[in-house]
Amino acid sequence: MKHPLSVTEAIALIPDGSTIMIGGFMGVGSPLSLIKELVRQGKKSLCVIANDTAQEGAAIGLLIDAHSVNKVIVSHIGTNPETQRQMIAKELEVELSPQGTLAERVRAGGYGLGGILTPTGVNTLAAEGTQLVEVDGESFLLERPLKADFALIKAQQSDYYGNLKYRLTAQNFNPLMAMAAEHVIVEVEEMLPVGCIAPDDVHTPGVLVDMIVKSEAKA
Amino acid sequence: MKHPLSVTEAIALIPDGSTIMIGGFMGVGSPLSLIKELVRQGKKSLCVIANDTAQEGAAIGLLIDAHSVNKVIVSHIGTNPETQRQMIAKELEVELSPQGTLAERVRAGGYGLGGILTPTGVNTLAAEGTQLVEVDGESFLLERPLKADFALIKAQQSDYYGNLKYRLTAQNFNPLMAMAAEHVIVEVEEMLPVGCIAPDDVHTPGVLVDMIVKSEAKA
Amino acid sequence: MKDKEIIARRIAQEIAPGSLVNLGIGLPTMVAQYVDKNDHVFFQSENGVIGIGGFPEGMENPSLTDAGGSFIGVLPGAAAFDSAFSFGLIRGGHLDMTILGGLQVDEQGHLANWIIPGKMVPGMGGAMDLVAGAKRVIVAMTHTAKGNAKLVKSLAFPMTADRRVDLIVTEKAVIQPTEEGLLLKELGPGCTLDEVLSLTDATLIIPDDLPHMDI
Amino acid sequence: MKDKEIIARRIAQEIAPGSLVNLGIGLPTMVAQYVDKNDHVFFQSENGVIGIGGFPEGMENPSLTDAGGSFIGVLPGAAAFDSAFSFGLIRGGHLDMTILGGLQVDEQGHLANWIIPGKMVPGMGGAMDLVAGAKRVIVAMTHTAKGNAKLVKSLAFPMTADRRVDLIVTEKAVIQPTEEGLLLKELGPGCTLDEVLSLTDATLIIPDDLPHMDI
Repeated sequence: MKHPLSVTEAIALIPDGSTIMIGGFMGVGSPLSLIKELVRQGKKSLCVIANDTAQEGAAIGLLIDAHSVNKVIVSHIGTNPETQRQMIAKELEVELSPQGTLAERVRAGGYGLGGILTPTGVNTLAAEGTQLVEVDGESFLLERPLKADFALIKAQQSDYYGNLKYRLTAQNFNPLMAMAAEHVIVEVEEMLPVGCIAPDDVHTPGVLVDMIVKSEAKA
Repeated sequence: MKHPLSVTEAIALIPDGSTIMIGGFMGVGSPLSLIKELVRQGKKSLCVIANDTAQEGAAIGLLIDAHSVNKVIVSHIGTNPETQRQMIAKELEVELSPQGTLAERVRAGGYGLGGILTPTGVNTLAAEGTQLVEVDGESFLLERPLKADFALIKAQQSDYYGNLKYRLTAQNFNPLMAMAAEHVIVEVEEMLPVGCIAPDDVHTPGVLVDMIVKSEAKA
Repeated sequence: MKDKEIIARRIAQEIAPGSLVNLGIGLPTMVAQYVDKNDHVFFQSENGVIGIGGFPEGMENPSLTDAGGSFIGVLPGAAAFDSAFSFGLIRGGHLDMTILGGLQVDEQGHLANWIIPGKMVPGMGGAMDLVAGAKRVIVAMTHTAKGNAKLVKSLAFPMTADRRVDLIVTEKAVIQPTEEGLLLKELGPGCTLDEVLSLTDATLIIPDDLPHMDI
Repeated sequence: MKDKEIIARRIAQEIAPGSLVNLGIGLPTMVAQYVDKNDHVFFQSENGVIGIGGFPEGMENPSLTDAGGSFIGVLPGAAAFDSAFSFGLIRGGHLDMTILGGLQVDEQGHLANWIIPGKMVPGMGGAMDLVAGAKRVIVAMTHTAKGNAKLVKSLAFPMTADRRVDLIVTEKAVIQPTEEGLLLKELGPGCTLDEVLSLTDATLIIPDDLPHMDI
């Protein structure tokens, strides 16, 4: 059985310099309580893998504002001028990956694949640093898996085994990241007794989840 | 709106010589009515992609018994002596793929990937005909995507858009195959009005489904 | 009619009933307003939903937004999924059409819409996958930006994909990139050929028959 | 005690509380019977479920079986999923242990269990992924087959994976493959060292301390 930890306890386990995957898409489906606690505990030198950096003052944007992050691997930063400012000032390294490629790279990390071949980005700037592979006369980029020390994800419901159910577009990268990190910390809206989520409704089996915290944030 | 066709109408659209993916695992989650109709209509020279060939007289085994199949791409045939007999007699070509690799190959076909790198099968007979790729000093097999002309799948419920919900271990390869074929024919137990399957419960969106038939078989 | 409305109305005519369509953030999002509800068009948002259905007016939920982060509603028969599945639909060729904004399109039909080096680096988001994977790519953009032509001989900015887009719709023109170059198909409402040519840097192929948009 | 019961009971002792374990078809399936229910062990079946919980006795459902096609029940907190996810768990290193049958294991600790060329071609099913991906691989097999040793100097049949298995449990012995070779760890109930050696073709490393299984 996994009983919820306090947000403080869970985040205290994360060392400075960790590589962290954070779920969410423009803040939707991001673990807001966990993010705020990362800032409160003054974490430094994090590498964050996420779809985006949301906006200034919001979700992952809070980590950027607090200069907690050395590097981000994301698909876009267009909604966060502070991320762009830090990138241009060379305070922050930004690695951009096409969104579908980013999703597959995280999945590959969690699924034990050595990489995937995608047509996306061939002959563009996204091809820099990747290997071009020809298969049957078609060109693909060999994109490498991503893994992390910690995944900080958000779910709507969890039971006390850690079986998770996500909600609508708050799902996004969360189930993929739950597979791809050494330690998985989930922030949930609601805890249910074991057996209350039907097997077909479980999006992420509890065996993948290490720690559960209850959300303290207004979503 | 997609109103159910008769099993006869749906199967009549499949030419001899087609490559067909068929869902199911040892017959569980296989579209039994569609399989029986393939046999009844005397289809020939099919290439079947599936997890296995079930048993003699059962599910995909019926197609083997009827000599409807020239080639199978499967992960095992151990439960069907007739498949082994036809293979040894050179009446049937059998391509074996490790089960996890087979699942990823079908997924890659449907997801537009040019292939995936897997550690499974390195230095075994499964490596024959595949390319060995080194990434960061680790060895992987480059496994190629699979696609089909038709996918014959089984779901528990469909609405009239073709949104599908599978049941328990009858899910297996079905949602993967729904992405990987030119034409997708689903056999369902129950039809529901549009709107009766909640968005989070849809396993396969209806946009992927071309034809629906109601199951005539006892599962 | 405002420029953006012209563009959105004209593009709506390209959408076949029952098709699966992804709308980019901004101008492309407007297209949905001009599609006939009875056509049962399925709008995908790449953050993980098919079946977007307008604004939820008083029913906003923080777990249901479009790719721009705006609250949305869904129509009956909607489906939600994760990001890998969403881009499986896109990359795997299951998406009938994507409608995207553009910074520039060149004579080869290549689109640039994700970066102005040294100045603006929004990132490609889902754009590269969408252009590479959708069956049909339509660019929705104003004909010029701050007086500068956006239809250019060759791109000043890095391209989004090496795939030729299928159609470009501005308030002044409908243009179809072909193997031979950019084919002018229609003129905008009240627009003349000379006006279009004067606002376009790229060479255009001019057909004998050049109607105005019927919107 | 029957041979298979000895093997199943001994392997059950290897399973840590709360771990995720995949059981192969046949003999390995018996292991579940000897695991303490209070240990909350999660049994996965590769056809798409975690949380197998015995036989459903009168509640059989055609949509819920194990990888051998037998009807199963599930415990509270079970989860169902598709084949790609199931093997993501396996290949991705999320599976704590797999227990598989074997035809042969050689002195390098390599397992053969999926084909006897020219004679029996069952196919590898999930075995190659399981051996390549599980954190711990335990082989459950009788010590001999029709009088022939199954622990051999080198494999007569094609190997399942080039990864060394972690433990072999027969009714006669517990053996741990190591870098130096096959280390004999325990003897079966009532079994002597001479008996094990006479039924084994592979060279075994014999430790000073050689207890009998405590089952």
